[in-house]
Amino acid sequence: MKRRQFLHTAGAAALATALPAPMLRAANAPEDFHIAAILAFSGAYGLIGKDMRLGAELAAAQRGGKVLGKTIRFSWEDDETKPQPAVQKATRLLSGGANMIFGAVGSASTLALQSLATQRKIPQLVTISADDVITKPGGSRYSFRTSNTLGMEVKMCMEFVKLSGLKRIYAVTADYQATRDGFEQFRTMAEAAGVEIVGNDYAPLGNRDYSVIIDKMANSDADGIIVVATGNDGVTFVKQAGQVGLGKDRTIFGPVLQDETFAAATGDAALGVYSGVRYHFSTDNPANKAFVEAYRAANNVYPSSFAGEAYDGLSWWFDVIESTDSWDVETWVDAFEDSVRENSIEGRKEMRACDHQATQVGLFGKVVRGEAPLPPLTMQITSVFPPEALFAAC
Amino acid sequence: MTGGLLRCENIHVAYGAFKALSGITHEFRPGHVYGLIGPNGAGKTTLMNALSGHVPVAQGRAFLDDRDVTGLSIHARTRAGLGRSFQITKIFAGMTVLENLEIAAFAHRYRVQPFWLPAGRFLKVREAAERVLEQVGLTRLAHRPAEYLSHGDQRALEVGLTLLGEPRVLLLDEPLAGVGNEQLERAIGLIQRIVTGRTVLLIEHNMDVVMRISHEILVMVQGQILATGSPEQVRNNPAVRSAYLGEEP
Amino acid sequence: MSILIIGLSLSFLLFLLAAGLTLIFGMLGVINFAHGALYMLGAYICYQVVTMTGSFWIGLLVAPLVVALLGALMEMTALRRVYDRDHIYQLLLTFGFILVIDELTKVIWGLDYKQVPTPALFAQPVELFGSMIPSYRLFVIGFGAAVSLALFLLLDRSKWGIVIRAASADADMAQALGIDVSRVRTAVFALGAGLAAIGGAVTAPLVPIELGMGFSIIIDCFIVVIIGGLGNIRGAILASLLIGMARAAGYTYATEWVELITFALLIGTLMFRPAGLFSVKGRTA
Amino acid sequence: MKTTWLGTALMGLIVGAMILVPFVWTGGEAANLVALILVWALFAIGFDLVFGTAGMLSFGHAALLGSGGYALAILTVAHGWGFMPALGMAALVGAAMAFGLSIFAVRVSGLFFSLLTLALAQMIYVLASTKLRGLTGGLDGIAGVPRPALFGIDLYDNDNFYVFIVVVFLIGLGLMALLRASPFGRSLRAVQANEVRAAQLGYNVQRLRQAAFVISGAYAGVAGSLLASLIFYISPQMLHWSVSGDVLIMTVLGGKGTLLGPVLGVAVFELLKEELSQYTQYWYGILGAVFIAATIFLPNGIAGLFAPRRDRDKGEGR
Repeated sequence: MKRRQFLHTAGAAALATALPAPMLRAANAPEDFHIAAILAFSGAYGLIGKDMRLGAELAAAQRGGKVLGKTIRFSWEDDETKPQPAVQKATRLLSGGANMIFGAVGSASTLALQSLATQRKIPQLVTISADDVITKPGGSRYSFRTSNTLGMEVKMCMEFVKLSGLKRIYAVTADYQATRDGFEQFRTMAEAAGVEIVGNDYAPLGNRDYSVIIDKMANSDADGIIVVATGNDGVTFVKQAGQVGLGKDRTIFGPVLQDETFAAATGDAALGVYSGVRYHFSTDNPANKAFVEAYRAANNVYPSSFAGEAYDGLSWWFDVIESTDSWDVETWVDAFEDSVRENSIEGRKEMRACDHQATQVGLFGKVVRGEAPLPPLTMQITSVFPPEALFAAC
Repeated sequence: MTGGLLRCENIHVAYGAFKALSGITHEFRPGHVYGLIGPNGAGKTTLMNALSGHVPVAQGRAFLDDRDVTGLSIHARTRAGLGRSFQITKIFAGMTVLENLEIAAFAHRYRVQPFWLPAGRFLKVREAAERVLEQVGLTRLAHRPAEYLSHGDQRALEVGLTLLGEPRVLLLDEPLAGVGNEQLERAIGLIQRIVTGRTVLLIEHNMDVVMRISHEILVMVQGQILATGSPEQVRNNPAVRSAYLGEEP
Repeated sequence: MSILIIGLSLSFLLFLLAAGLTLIFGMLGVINFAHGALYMLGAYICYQVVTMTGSFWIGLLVAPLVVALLGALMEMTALRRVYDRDHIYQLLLTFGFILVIDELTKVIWGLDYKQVPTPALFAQPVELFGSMIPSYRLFVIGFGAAVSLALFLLLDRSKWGIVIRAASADADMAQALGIDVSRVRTAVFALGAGLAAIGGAVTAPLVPIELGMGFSIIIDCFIVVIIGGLGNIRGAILASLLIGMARAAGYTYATEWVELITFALLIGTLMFRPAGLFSVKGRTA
Repeated sequence: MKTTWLGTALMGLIVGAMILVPFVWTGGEAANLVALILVWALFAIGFDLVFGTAGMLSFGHAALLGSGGYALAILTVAHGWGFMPALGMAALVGAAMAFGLSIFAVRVSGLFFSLLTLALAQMIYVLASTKLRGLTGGLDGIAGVPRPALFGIDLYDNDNFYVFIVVVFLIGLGLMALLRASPFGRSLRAVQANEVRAAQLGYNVQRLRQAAFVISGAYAGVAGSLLASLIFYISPQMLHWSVSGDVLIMTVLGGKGTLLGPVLGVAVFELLKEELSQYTQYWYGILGAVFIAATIFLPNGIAGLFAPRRDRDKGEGR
């Protein structure tokens, strides 16, 4: 018993001394360009964070790992796709002198980080979250998005409907504010264009069974099916639709329904499905060719849209702050506000001062079989829509 | 302390199809100890449960000083003046003997439990608890955790908890079970003392003890009262003799 | 009519997901929060086998076996030590296992999404009552019915079932009768884990396989178990049918209310029949 | 379980030392972490009044935390209320939500209570993320939750806001200490120790449980408000059942039924997460292994280390 008592006492004492100790960890005053990269590295979105990291690290490596003469240092943090850890970890890094926030993946985390960035007057770069409210006129001065918005992707869907001559659309929409807004936007545009919406079902977010909805679609006279749902929900829908061959005589499409990553999760059912594409490695321009080559050399795979968008956004951002030759945050923000990137890997991008959203072309494509070294299911870009068609003036 | 007249009118209790009590009618008067005897399963504990509110009554009424208590909840019956101890010891483990008694005292004194002062500041409650502590002879064990008490002492604590509610009617379910011989006399003395001004119903298997301390005996068999009377009368009742000697396993 | 078929398939899928949870709860009194994680593991193992052998059916066989072994290991190394404590400690242990299993899955299979194609035998839809029904759904109905029947026979009719029920009703008494209670418990936990993996393997061709999938089903499983009556296999079957049919109707007429319909059923049950809609007093299987 | 006088003092010292760290180590980093710990600790000590003291395992406390957070966020952001009145209102909303849940939940006991609270809270989560999106902002949540303006001090500075949180925490802790030592607190312990006996002594068991749940709701409401204010943001994530699971784990890890145990549990939980995730990418699994080991070997949690021997020999199997 004595030994046990001793162990208990020792344990208690160790605890007493250990508790405050980690908090006293010295913060090494950073003599570098420190990026608080708050992404998802676990759970369903973990692969997005992983790919973004590869793209971002390449963007840094390609400029010798330095910006403004200082080493670029990333702190990669997993937010578990939840706002509280995102803010907590970002706060720690900002207290340690981080120069900017990169992230997050989920829109809720991104919005939470946006509040923090505004409060701390620290720039935030978003290259994935597509929720329209992230960049709105009169929004945060310190947040920028270089990637697509859901709104522009919905517009692409409408352009696609017109191009392919679809007349009657059945919709399935994730029951979530951003996607509901997306569907409403689509409905308004469709009505204006004389396209009939023959049905719409709001499926719960994270829905795992679409069979009843698919049955309703199959029994309708719709010639097109729009899926206003992202990630898992979209994949699940397409997979289950494939089991009744819904796509045989109807065109399935959606704003962010498929890319190589999601197609790999869907399987052959994805073949022939159309989707908006945020970035694609097949885009034919010198900047992209160089990026794809470097990325493949480093990682032995084609870059996903997550990797491409992360690379593109960060490269642009680095170039802009390099050009200011200043360590003043306000100078960076002012410079980025009117920045135009002629040679982005996705073509020309232009940052709008009014809402901090980069205007850009929109890619639309369909899933086809790929020959090695392409992935077995790959996107074939079928349309490229100009920015004028996708962005309303703000 | 006045009153304490308990009246049962035709009480029935059923567990599904099984009739645990069928038609119990009796009047229990203050100052008397009533011994409930009968074979296992006769319905003695069920009668106590019906009176204290632990099992629902299918039919019939119970009155405490002419107040109908049949529909009341357990705690409301306690407040109406009905105290109860249990066959299986129910004390508050993890607390000392004194704390146990204080909890009982607080329950009796406050409808809304005070939350603005530490419990130790209520001196009147402490005094009340200490009085009962002495009454049940546990003073020397006051600060012992209740679960470490001997069986006999735990039975005494049970009775003490019940006493702090200042009940007019006391239902004691085998308060002497498992009490060693050396403590038995003390326990009997306790029961004989507390009956003053109260009505006591007692379930006890030790026939010598029941016969000694009861003023009236109720013999229960199969959910009914087979016979009542003074210990002497009951002892000589032929029906009881046959029920007991013939059927007792 | 097609709604009935789809409703049935929803029901049996739900039952396959929840059966293991019900079993472990009913027989061991343990709320296994790691049930979702074991389900996910079943799907991943099925994927692995399909990738290696090309056969879904081998996957459906292997996944439960592997996960049952893992379940036995969990029971023997950890759970067994806390049976004599409050339920909360068992619950906490299984909570810890969620994290460990999730991490293992991530280490072994990485972050990428995986997929299992619909088995060729059931890849083509069939026309029933004027609707195209995925034949895999019909398989789910048949398979679910078979598993529920097997479980019923095993627990209610077989000698083994009597032993399990004796051990769960009164461990001391069972021990005295010569039943090795601790082995029975290990076996029950392994069986429950295996059932979770069957759920995962059967679901694999229907959804993307990813690291969050375990988390998403656990509430559904709880709902089935509560409505069915805690630990009651027959109740779980009926509850699955009730929820499955209600959901099928919900998807048909009011899709966006489907989740709330389920909760309404649940809360109604708990309010008016807290022991479960289909509980039979004194029966655990 | 009771800790010894010395054990309580030692635990108090540890908590005190933790609270002092950010005053020594300024700059916002330590302040933010300890603030987070204190806010969660406030939530946990409120939770433990229901769980450790009254003996009811609530699996719906996320709903109370979240409703408090939303009350503050909605009142300040959408209706222009001041912070302090909104904080008071959040406590009331938390309590009212608890009262609402309790109407349903105290009808059942034991495991059913856990499951019913889980189900009700999860329904509130679903409602807040979908049907009530007009009020709650749906899954996107509400950004820009403010901090109080007091005496002209800039509470947007984490070091200053930290002082505010310490004050609220100490008030909450003091009140809880009083509550637990009061006849009311004792009556709750009596209900947990022996429900039948407590009722027989004249306690209205249901009413007492309801009262504990409501008080716990007020604590959760305040904690939720402070959490939303600390991270400037609230989303339905705060209502998710995994939050109820987290607070349960923290409380058991720290030692249920003790005043300071839950505080230590929260601290260890958050620090483990924070530290492990910086050193290894496998932190998630290691955390799980730690829980498993702690559950097996520390039945009375961390507070058990400070308890007299007889109390710690075995987990309190109820």
